[in-house]
Amino acid sequence: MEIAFYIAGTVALVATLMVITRHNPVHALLYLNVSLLAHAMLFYLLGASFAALLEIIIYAGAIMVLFIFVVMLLNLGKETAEQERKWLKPKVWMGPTVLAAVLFAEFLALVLSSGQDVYSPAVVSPRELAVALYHEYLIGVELAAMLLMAAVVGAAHIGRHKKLVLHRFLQEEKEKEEEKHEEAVL
Amino acid sequence: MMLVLLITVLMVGAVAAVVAGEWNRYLPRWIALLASAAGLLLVTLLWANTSPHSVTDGQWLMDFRKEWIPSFGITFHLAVDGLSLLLLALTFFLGVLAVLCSWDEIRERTGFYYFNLLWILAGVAGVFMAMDMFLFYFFWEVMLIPMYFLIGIWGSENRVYAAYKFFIFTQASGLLMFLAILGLYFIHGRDTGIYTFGYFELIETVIPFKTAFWLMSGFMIAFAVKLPVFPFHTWLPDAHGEAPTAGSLILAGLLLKTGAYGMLRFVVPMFPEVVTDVAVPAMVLGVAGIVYGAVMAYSQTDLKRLVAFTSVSHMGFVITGIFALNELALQGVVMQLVTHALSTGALFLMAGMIKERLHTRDIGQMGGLWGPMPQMGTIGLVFAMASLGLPGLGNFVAEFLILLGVFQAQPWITVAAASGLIFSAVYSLRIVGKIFLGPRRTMEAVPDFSFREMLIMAALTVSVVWLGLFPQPVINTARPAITELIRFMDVHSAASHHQSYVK
Amino acid sequence: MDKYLWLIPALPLGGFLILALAGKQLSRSSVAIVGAGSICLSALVTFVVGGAFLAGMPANAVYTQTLWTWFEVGAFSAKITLSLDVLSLLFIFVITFIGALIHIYSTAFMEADRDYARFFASMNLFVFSMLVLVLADNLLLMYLGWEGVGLCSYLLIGFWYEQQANGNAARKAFTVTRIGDAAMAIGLFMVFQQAGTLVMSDIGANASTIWQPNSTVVTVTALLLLAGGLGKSAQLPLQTWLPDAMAGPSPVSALIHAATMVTAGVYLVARMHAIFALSETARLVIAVIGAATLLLAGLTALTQYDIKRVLAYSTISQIGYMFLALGVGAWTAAIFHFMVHAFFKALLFLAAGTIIESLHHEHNMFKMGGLKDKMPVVFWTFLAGALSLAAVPLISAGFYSKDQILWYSWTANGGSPVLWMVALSGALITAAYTTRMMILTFWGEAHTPVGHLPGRRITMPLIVLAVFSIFAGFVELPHNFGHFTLFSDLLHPVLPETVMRAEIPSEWLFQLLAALATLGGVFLGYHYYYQQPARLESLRRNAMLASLHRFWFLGWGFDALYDRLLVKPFIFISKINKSDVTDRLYTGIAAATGEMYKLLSRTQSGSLRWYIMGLVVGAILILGIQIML
Amino acid sequence: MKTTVSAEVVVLLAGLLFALGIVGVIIRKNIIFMLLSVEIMLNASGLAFVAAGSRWGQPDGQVMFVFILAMAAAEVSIGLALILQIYHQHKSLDIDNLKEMNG
Repeated sequence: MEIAFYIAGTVALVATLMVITRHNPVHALLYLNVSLLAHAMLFYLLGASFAALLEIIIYAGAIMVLFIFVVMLLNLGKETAEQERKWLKPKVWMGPTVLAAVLFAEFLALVLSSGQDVYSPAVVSPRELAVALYHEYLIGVELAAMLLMAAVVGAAHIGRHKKLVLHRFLQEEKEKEEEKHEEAVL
Repeated sequence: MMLVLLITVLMVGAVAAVVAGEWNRYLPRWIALLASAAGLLLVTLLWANTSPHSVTDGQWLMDFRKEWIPSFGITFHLAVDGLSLLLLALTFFLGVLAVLCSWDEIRERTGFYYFNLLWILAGVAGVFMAMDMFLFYFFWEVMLIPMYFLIGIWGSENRVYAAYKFFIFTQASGLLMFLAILGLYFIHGRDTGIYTFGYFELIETVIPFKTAFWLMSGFMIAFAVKLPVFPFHTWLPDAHGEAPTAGSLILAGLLLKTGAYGMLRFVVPMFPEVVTDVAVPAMVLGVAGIVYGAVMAYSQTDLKRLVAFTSVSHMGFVITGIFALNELALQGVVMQLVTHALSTGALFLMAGMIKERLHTRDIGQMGGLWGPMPQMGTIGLVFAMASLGLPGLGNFVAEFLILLGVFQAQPWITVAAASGLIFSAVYSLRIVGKIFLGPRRTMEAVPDFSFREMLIMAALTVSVVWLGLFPQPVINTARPAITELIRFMDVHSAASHHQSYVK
Repeated sequence: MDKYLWLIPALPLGGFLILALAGKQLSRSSVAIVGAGSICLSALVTFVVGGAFLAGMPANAVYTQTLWTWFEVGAFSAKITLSLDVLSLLFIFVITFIGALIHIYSTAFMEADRDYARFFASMNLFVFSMLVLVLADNLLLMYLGWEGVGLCSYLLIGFWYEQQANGNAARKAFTVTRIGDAAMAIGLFMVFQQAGTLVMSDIGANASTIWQPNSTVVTVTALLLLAGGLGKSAQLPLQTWLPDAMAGPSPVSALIHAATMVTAGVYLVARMHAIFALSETARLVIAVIGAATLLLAGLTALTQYDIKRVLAYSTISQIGYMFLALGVGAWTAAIFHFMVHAFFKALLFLAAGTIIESLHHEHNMFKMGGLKDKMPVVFWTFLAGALSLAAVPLISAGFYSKDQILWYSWTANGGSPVLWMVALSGALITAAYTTRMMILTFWGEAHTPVGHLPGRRITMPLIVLAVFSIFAGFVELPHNFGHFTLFSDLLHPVLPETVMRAEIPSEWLFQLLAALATLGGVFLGYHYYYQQPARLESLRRNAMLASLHRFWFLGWGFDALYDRLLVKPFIFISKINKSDVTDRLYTGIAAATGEMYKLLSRTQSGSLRWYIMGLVVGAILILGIQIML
Repeated sequence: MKTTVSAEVVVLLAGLLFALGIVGVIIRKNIIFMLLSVEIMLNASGLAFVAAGSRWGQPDGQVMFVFILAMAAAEVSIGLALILQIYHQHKSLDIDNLKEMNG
């Protein structure tokens, strides 16, 4: 079944490559979804069936939906794509790509310097996972819960529609400007 | 318990002053006067109870010890010997004068002002008594922040710059000292297994020479900045020049003395070998300070900066004397600490009084003030003469003993230091000449001393004359501490000789 | 009676304290009574104590009185101890007696002054300090008096402080003497290091065991002590302050800058003669300095216009004689000349002060003249002083003292013909400028009208001093006639006999030559200033002589030299560095920090992608390091 | 269905994905794309964790993945909210326009 692993890996890679090269946000999102599904496949093949499940439900399902909502909400379509096309010139992406390649090369060197290690992945059942989560990592879970709570509250707060909020210094300046403007009008 | 009381009376007074300041502008100064006077009374009692005979038989007069943070070996350990006692007496004496001289000068935020003033005094008193390195460092920092406020809030035009400069110099050097304290702590802990900040344990630590050199440098830099020794002196003129009168008085009279005290109490006994090794360079720095400070003083036109540079010059004598490492010089150093506080303090007070009258510190705009103010002229002359070391006034005894002691250690350095006698005459007479002699420059009405000012100056004058003619009580009080120090040094140098012989 | 010794300095001190603390409240007459009375009482006590001391001379010829221990540290101990022996008795006699006369004079002289009380307070403090100086039993207490008189000299030179020049003169006097004092302080340290004590009698008694004769150490010690004396006594090269010190009131010049303080150097050398006796080099230096000073100052006096400056230079010159005597080992001769000089020079200053006061503060001698008949008392007393100064043979005290010095400058062990030649020409010059001064002031036409005439409180001291100026010389007569040695016999318990050379020429010849020199000098002055003034004019026209005159007039250019060499560079260095060059180091560090902040803050561009780039580069570096390792 | 994989391959795959994510973050101007690339990087590290967990047969790898997931959720929700606000205030999602926090 190694072949399935390589296929899933290739899919993940290709999809990811597409994500970062698309101009249209929606296309990119869809590719990302593909990539995530490929990840789920990889997880499954590595014996982490529960992780695969979470990947599909939460990542590919919930989080991506959030993205799509935002894209729709902001009405990002052709204009954005146009802008991105203008931007994505070889001159722009060449440098970072080389840099990332160097980083990867170093990583490669490091990984390959340790000897070959072929193994067959052990299946870790959800039960074991649950025991670990709620036993050793209980505090981590609690903290994660708090984090999510904070995220919900924060998102709700930030996402509220409100007037332009300025720092008080800037505000004073602005008031002055307004006054000037009023005077000019008068 | 008495020792704790000395600090608490100031701290309680400080808090009471800031609280009372919320209701009434005039209440804080009375509270401050009461607190500092109570402290002075306590010290006098302490001194009176230790008659000269009891002083001679042991170094330590009083001791208070309580666990503070036992897990790190930190104790709340206060102790007093003759040296500390003298400096404590000086602290409270100048404290009372500082309150008195701020009486009318400070009109804004009086509560907070007197809080800072008393807090500094508490810090200084703590520094003179602490026998635990951690506690010492604690008090060392306690002095710092209120002084920063004192300069930064109630100073004159350029106060913020001066306050920052003061703060950064002292803080940076203080951190070096803290590193050295920690180094000592860990070395002692590693060697003996007992982790403690206690002074009496740490001075027994045997440290390899190279490490000892670096640790001593940490201490030395902190104390040298405070003293100040020649290349580290540049914060002083700014801080002195910009601080309010009481601030200058306390800076010159007390804060500088903590540096010298630190050297005598910590540097010399803890690193005897290194100290003997670096004695000559240190003395050369001291002489450089004497000459440089005097030359700088001559060129200044701002009266307070001028006096500040004379402090640099006088403190050069102190460092030279400390590193001469003999009884004569060390006794001279103790005398110099006391008398310099009085004479320079008086000159700062006078600068403040003149500023109140003429609204300037520029000596170019003074002149001929003897006519309208003969009393101030006379007193000013007395302290200018004290500053140039006229026999019969306290400073002479100090400088003479220092030079005499240094001569026994390093004759050529004495010759160079004696040039300070000439330079000090040059700048002191310039002060007198520019302020009191010559034609009048301003036609403003300048009233002579008020009763309060007369009281302050009379107290200082009497003290400085008394010290000049009857210095023996001071010398006797400091003697046990000094002889003990000398004995300690002798034992150590003998031991190290022995060591090298064995090698 | 000896136990009242402490009263002698205590009385002036009491006077000072009363006047300093309550001077403003006292009336003028009570100020005068306190001020002059304290000194007169002190003089009285001196007579009584001195008489008792001489009558019942103790075995060791010293009476000491310890008042309290000043300070004591380890091996060092300084006590406030007064010690009376013949030498100090002579000094305190001169100080209190002449001091009392001058104080009486001052009560009238300073009557119109605003700061009457301040004047007497300073004068009393001076007398106190001077008494401490000579009565001190150890060098440190002496140093106290030494600096104390310096302070009083400063205060009194700058007495009229509103004129800038007076303040500057005062400062100069203090600073220049302070240079000597600093050297003397080092000398004190050396003495203590070698002798282990500063008590003078102990040092004197043990000197020969402490020091090797003619060793470097003893020479250096002696020279350092001498430096202090040179400063106070205005000898070469520290003589420049004394002429300027004439800015003070005339009684001050009489008391401090003629009779007492300026001879402190003589006292010091005489007192420490045990050390100086051990070093031939030091004695030679003293003799040479004395000889050079007497010649140089005499020539300068010849050219001055200001009557007080003439007297000032003549003081320097006469003290030069004393130093010459000390240098050749004629200890008693120096002290003898000191005493005589104190009388006649105080007299001359007081008389000059009276003249100046009467002529409405006219100092220039060329604007005086014709006062012979208008001020007879002043004339006759001034004449008595002048005779003594010029050392007119037989009838003046100055002759006996100066002749002795001339004689010893050849014949004493340290003497030499060269020194004698210099001293002899000095005598000629002295007589010449004295005659010049007399003629210009008292003969000729009156250039300035005379104001008020002096009262009795002024004339009485003048007359007393005039009597002493004439007759004080008879306490010691030369060996060849009279051979009356009361004075030196009196001093011999303290000061050693003068050691003479093996072969000495006849003393008569010397006296004749000395008398001829004096008379020659008088004739020169008489010739050029009275008989043939036109010849003087022709001399003036000679360019070389005129420039020489200018050079002498300016005190041989010492002031200018020191100004260029020491004062100007010092002021230059100090002004140029007013804002403290070491501060640059710290402001430099601060500025460098600021620059670094600016540099680093540029990386904070706000561009998120830039930051991520930084992250990646960082990661590459870290991994790279890992690979390398 | 026993699979055998070589540990290096999995880790390299994760590294490659991570590098792609970095490239994405750096080269894109649009904040949404950047956020997407961050998700890629998170996933890549998740993959590494899971692989490591399976290599040793221990649940810790998956536990970490769960935590990453939680964090990603939180981050995305806040991030998207911020994007909304930024768009409202600046009418643009160009990251280069948002340089107000420069030193």
